[in-house]
Amino acid sequence: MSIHALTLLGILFSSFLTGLVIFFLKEESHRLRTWLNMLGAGLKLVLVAALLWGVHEGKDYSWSFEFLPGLQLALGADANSVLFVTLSTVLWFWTTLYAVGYLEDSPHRSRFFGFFSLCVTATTGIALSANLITFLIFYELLTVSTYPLVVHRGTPDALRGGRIYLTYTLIGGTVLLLAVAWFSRLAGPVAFKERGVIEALMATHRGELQLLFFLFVLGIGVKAAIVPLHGWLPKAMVAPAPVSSLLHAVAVVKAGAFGIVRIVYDLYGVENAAKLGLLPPLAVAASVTIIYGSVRAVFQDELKKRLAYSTVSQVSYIVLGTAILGPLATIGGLVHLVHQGIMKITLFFGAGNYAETLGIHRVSEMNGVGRRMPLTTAAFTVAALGMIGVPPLAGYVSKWYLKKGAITAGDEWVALVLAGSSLLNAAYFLPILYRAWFLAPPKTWPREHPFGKWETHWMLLAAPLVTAALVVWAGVFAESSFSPLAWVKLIAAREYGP
Amino acid sequence: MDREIAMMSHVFDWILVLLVLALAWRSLNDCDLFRGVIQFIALGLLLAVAWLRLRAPDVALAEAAVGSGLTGALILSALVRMRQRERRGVPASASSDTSRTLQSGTSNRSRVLIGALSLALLTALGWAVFRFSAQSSGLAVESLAKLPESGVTNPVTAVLLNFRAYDTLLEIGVLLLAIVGVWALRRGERPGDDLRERPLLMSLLRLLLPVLVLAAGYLLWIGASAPGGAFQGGALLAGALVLGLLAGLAGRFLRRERLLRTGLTLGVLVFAAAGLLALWRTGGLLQYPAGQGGAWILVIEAAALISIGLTLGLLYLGGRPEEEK
Amino acid sequence: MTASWSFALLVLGPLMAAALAFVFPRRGRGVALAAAGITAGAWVGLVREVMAGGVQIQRVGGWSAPLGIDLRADGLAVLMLMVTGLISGAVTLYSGRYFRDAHDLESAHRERYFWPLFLFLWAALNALFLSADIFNLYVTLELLGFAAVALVALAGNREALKSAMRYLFVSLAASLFYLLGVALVYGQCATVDLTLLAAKAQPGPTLWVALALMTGGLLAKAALFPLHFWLPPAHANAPAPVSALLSALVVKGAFYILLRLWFEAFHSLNTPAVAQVFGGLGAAAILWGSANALFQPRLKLLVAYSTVAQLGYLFLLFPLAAARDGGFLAWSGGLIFLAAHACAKTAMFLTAGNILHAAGHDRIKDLGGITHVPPISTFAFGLAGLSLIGLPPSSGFAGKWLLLSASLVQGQWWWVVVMLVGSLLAAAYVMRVLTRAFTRVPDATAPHPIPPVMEWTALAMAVLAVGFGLVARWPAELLRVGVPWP
Amino acid sequence: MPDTDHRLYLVAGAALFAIGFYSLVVQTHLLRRIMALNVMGSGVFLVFLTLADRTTGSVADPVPHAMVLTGIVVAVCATGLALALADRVQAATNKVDVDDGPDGSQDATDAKEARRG
Amino acid sequence: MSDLASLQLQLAVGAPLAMALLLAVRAWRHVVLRGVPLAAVPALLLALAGPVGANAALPWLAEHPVLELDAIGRVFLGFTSVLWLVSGWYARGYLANDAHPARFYLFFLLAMTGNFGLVLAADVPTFYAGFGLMGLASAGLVFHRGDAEATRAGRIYLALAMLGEVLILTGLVFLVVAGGTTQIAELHHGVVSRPALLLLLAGFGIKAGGLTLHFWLPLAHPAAPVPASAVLSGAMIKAGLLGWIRFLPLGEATLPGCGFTLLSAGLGAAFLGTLVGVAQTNPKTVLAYSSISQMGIIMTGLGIGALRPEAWPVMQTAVLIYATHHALAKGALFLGVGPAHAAHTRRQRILAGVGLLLPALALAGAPFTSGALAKTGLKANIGFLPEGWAMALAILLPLAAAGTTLKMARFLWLTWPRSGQTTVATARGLWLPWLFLVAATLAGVWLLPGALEVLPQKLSPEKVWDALWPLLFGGALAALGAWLRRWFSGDLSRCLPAGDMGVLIERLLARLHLHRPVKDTVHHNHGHGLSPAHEASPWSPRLERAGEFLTTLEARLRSWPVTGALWLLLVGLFLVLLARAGS
Repeated sequence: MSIHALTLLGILFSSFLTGLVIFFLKEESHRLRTWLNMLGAGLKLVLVAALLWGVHEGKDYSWSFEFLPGLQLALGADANSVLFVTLSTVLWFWTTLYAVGYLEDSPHRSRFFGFFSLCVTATTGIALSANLITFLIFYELLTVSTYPLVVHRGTPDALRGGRIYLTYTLIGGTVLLLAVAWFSRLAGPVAFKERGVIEALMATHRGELQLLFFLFVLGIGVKAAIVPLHGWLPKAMVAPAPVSSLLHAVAVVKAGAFGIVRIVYDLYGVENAAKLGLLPPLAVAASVTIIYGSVRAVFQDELKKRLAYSTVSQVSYIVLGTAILGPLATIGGLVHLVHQGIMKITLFFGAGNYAETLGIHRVSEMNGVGRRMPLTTAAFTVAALGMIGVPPLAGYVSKWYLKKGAITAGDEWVALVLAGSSLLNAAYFLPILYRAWFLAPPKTWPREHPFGKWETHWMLLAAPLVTAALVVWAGVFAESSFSPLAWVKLIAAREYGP
Repeated sequence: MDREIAMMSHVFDWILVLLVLALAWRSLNDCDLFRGVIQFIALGLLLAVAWLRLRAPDVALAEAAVGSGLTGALILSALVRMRQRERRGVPASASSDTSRTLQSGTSNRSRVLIGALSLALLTALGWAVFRFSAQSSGLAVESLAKLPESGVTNPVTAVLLNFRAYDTLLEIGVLLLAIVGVWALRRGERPGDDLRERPLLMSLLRLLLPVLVLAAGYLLWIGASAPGGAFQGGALLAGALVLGLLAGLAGRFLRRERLLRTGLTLGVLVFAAAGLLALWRTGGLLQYPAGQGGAWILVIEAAALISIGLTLGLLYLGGRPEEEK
Repeated sequence: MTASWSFALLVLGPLMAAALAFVFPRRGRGVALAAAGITAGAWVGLVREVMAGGVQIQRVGGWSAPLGIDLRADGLAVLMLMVTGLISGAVTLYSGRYFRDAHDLESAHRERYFWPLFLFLWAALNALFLSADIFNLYVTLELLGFAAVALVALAGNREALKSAMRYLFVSLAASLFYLLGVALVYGQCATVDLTLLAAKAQPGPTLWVALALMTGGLLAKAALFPLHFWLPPAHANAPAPVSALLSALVVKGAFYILLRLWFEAFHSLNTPAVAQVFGGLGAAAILWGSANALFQPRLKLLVAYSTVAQLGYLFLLFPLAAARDGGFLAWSGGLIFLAAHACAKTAMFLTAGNILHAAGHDRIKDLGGITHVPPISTFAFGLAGLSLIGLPPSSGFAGKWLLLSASLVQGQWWWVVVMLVGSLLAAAYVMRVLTRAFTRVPDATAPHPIPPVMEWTALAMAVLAVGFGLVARWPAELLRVGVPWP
Repeated sequence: MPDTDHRLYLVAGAALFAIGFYSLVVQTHLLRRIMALNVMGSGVFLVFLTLADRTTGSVADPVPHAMVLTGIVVAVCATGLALALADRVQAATNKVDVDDGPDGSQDATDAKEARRG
Repeated sequence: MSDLASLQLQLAVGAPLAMALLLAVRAWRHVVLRGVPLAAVPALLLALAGPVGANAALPWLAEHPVLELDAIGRVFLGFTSVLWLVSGWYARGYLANDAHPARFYLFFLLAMTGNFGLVLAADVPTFYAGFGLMGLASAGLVFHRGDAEATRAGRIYLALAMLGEVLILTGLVFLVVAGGTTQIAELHHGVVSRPALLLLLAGFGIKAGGLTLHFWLPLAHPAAPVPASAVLSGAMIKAGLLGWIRFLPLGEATLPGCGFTLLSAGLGAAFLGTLVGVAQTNPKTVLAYSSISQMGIIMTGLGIGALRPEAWPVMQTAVLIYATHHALAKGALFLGVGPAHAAHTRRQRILAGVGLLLPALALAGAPFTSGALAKTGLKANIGFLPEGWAMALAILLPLAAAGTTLKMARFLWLTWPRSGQTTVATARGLWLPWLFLVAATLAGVWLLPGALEVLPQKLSPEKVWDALWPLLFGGALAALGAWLRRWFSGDLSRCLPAGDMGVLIERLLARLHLHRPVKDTVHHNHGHGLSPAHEASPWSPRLERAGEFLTTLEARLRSWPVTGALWLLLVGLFLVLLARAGS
């Protein structure tokens, strides 16, 4: 068990063990629980940093354990997984901080933080999984660990949302299980490799591989909220804010997108996928999702539902990036994986703050909220502008690369789709900003919590500000040597060869 | 000459078989349950005759004593109990009176269906049975060949307590389990009218009980060489116990609960202990040391006799002797 | 040498303990714990022997096969013994506290008679898994049946007694079917030993009828789909530890004998058509059981119907394990699934017991807000549900994965569909209960406190049901010892 | 013993088994069912002993005899347990059958009313 | 040279940005409020004295240079910085008693940063960044007043601005891909593909108020506060023009399609502006429409350049002169509205009148004014056109000039300082910046490098007549209009509302009820309190019935006859299968 394997396991188990311990903590032991949470998150952050540095230096990280004859539970850290694991760890740290502040006096917190840590373990597991079966295992673990979070409040509509979420994800999981079983029958136990593992099969099993790809996308598409399968996402908005931010920005939806990235790049290899003619339909599906998600978002009055639909469309940017052949589009897609994460999490933190401090849930109630909570709204604005793609923020960078990639690859219509969707993004974000800044606040807020000196609980405030700063950093310093974009260029270089 | 004997035995067999089948049908489908039970007991006896006809004396003995005697007694006492409860319970409205009509509760349509299917089952069995070869010695040759090593001369006892001793051990376990199950279920009540007032019957009993016990011992002893053995002895002992219960003589005995429970478990414990001892001595479970087979078997059979007798007797009681503290 | 001691202690240990528990009623729990210790020791010895020296055979009484009875321990038997040991150990711990709780005379009586009956059941199971003689299997089946019926009747309420009576009738009739089959087999082949039968059995009307009768009897005892009617009321109305034993082990005993018959003794008679019929019945059981489980008002009835459904998966073993390529894959998958189901079902029934104990009823509709009640039990139920549905990390998944790959390798894709639909339905009825855990009922009645040992045993079994999947490689190796066909 | 008699007894055994099963299924009264089970048992034992009697030697095959003896003892245990249980059932339900109505409809009503209750 | 110049470049763009950020710090706010006009000074100095060709690279941002000053940039920077300086200065006085000055100045400074950024941009991302920032920030300015009209105008402006930005970004991406580099200078080596051309035309057309894309302009400019509308109409509208100049391959390839669209759109805009502008009652709307027509005229210039690449160098100077002239004149007119309304004393009224008249005349192209200079520049190059077009343009351009004169008359009529005006607003701080701008309008154009050579031809008599007759004709039309006014009192603007096409589009959207009027109703949400866990049956009625069916079926299975039958059937089934297989 080399030091590298230990780092991998450390990353995985730091949140898992804290989660287990928290499960059995009594409800009243706040301090201990907060301490444990922070400790777990901090430890994981340190380990991920070490991993990042290690992979950068080219060290090889891997660990495997044969739990069934011929079946290995394998973890590994290639460039792709490090990107996702860094994103999820950083954002998890801030989400935990936020969640502690948010759930200040609500019941069942031990249960909540237990599942919360489990959920992140599953996400890091997905990120670090080095073969298909491990990916499937953590994929299903994610479904199970997020369900209790979605229904945390226990209200009838939370339960309905949870039920719908489960139906979608379980069916998706079953389809994925079928696909994985079938694929491993074809190609034996499959480890993710840089340019895919199916060269040998290309000649003989064309039809089968195409059908399998459809099954994979169907299975993972549920979590990546591709249009026909996205129904659960808006419904899952009944969850408390830290959960929805986790779901949308870091865990579930990202796991779906990352899954598709894995399938296209590390299982099929993007050239093989193109040869099989799989990319155009995926691109079409992603585009349909982008447009549909944005259009639906425009008409949602509930803030979190609007953000949910915006996530539906934003995640499909990543899928679109993967669906277009060429390093530029890949860079665009993958860097959007990070950017969308930090932007969306800021928006949800903001939404959470508004709900928690002022008790407002609807866009129509957000008049003059900028005056009452200037800092949160500032963060919200930065993230919203980023989402629209206003330079020099993060969103612009990824859209820029996506468009360049699309055009170099020759499908102009994708550029138009992106243009259209940026417009729609503006259509549903700018009214919010307008209301926040330009309209006068109402006399009394629905349920106002005074939080003393700061506009809201310091934890609730710190998180969005930090992530907003991240948004600006990822955008402005995109070209510098140490930024998500730089790392993604490294990935693209490895994927597409010298 | 032997041709007439063969013809006579052939007729006898036919008569016996027809009687058995008629009794079986009538006992189960007779409209009056009491008459059915009586016919059931008669069926048991006729079967004992059939076992004799098929050269199985040991089994005939057991069948007569246990198969029809004890089972018949059990069912009769159960019938009486049920009728009393019915009369005490809901008068005549809901529950169907066991004695009156043959209200079997299943519609005719399904009766015909089941009848047809049973016939089909019968034909299938017939088809299979007809294919059997007339002569087949089965394991007779091996068992007779190994009889001398078994320590007993009666082949059935040899099989029961040596060759397939493991079966018998488990079977005695079943016996103990049955009595434990019955005690878990019910509290046994003493049989109703106390026979003590009837001097004639009591004097008969006082004479009969010692003879029965003696006969049981004899059967145990003779089992090693001739038809008999623990089960048959046990059955007699049970008969004695039942008579004792009926006569109300066994009251004192029933109150000594710890003794009763030890008696019941004696068979299993001794047999298992013997098995382990044999394993320790010879390295094989229930493998009696060479030459001592007979003695070991006798010890085991004695313990089994007591347990079987007590168990079968107390089964008649139908429940725990009396309220525990 | 130690193998024969293991054989002896595995059977006689619990048997003698049962007798002692009957003689000394008040010290039943102690005797049971001692028996558990002895059995565990014996099992470890046996496993070491089997792993080292392959199939162990013990000629009881020193007589060789046709005349005497052989006890045999191959991979399959050892795995079944392990499962029995684990479940019985957990039930011993659980029942120690379960019966002591109520202080009235009735429950004291129940506790006194629970221990002997339970130890008889354990002895019967051990004897059944070790025996290689079909008549001896009859005796063990009877021992098992009587103990199970008596335990079900122990609950004492109206429903329990009626279901116990019905169970007794079915059990006795099934045993007689089986015995008639044994008689015909003995008449034809003059031996009742499994290994010898494998050599002697040639196709012929007698053996066909005999095998049909035996299979009919055993299917009734294993409660496969059309003949499952007695199981749900019996398992639902019995006391919680008893239902766990019944669902996890007793019904598996009959299935084990069917495996021995069809894959060892009469494998020459086994044909693809027959295997497909078994698979068909299994599939019907899965769908029928799960569908019914969705609409059951009571939690224990739901879990009982789930047993009917999950048994269906085991019978998928017949069509899949018979084939040459991927056969062993299905064989090990099916049996790992059997073990996973046993652990998961035990956890579920023990949790149901806890919930019944705490909430006073187990009507699913009114179980709202059970989080105030036993959080650990809810968590255990959730974990067990995970394994039942077959979600990845759990052992249920490992079993299903092997069955899935086997059916894909052999191209029998319809079993894949059945299995996946079954998992989804399982998810539906498990979630039906779990969502109750999250409903927030404002006026949840104060829960009756549950003794911790009862909760922790349920959780331990649930964790085993999930964790077992991670070490599934070892049982797969174990099953390779003495696998019925090359 | 000419083999015709064996076939006669074998068929008789099969007939007993069939009659027993028929009555077990058709009759609803608990005692009748218990007797039906005993009759089925006797049928099996008849088949067993007839097969044992086909030996050429003077003594029949002792192994089936032992098996039948065990069978008889098990049968009587079964009867004892069944009768005790039947008595408890009658005490609890005041009925002498466990069929709950002609075609088991009783249970359906139980289930429905339970679901509504 | 390089680091000083690059410092100047960075300062030009950085200064307004730094001040905008400082605004956020409450302590520094009042300092910034006073120093707003200074933000434009570095840019003005750079424009006047900056060395051409200087470039600045921000290492941490990107390797290649980000900002660069070239000839075109200098001209644009010139008038833009002047306008921003004057407006900033004017705004200090204008917003003395405004409710949210800090918010206005924040957007004002951000828009200024964006504007300078896009003018000085050396590579495409910076250009687009500046363009985007300016677009959004200026929307803030439009929204500033906050009343219903400002909100409506702001929303439309924002929608169009976003559409423009998106089109431009896509177009730019095409260019970058074709050109292989993001440096604007080297962009034109590759041929510009059709979609890119279309996108750029439409994108910048929106900003520059192209024919069918102009309807946001007459709504937005008047709705914004005066200094903002001055900058909007003067400087920001020119960004579209700069975009065309930078990115269209004018002078390198003949672009027939593009050329003709520009020509026809330009002329159409000119006449539409006049037609609708005259009917308006709000003076700022009239000015807005005059901007549309002026930009139309400039577009014709670009059209000529696109059709005749060889004519482009000359045309370019003419266009630049015209743009500068229009920016300054329009700015002056917009700023003049304030003082004109607030003129009390007679002296003030005369001053205001003269102040308004001079830029109006210049705009109308009166001889010896910058307008005349610009117009002659344009007319001189008509010769390059194919004959049909040359003829048409020769007639239409003077008519357009006449139209402008008509609009100027209308504007002066509406804003002429009448005696007895009692307005509360004391235009104390407004006069000086306004007058400075008027002076710049008169003198400024002549400072442009190419302007002086044109001067000699100006003085010949026929040139003077050419410039004069459209003026007279326009004046005659104005007199006729004023005379008719007495009989015909209806308000024309009702049938020709401001924002013409925009109104049509709004009605269309309303019918599709896509465009929800802003609802301010506050719904009280039921909060996430404990709604009673009413236990609706978890199953839909259909499933309930299925449940019933299943239970009855299960119960029937439970009966003995059925079980017995099934049992025997099962045994029979296995027997048959075994037999069939065995035989």
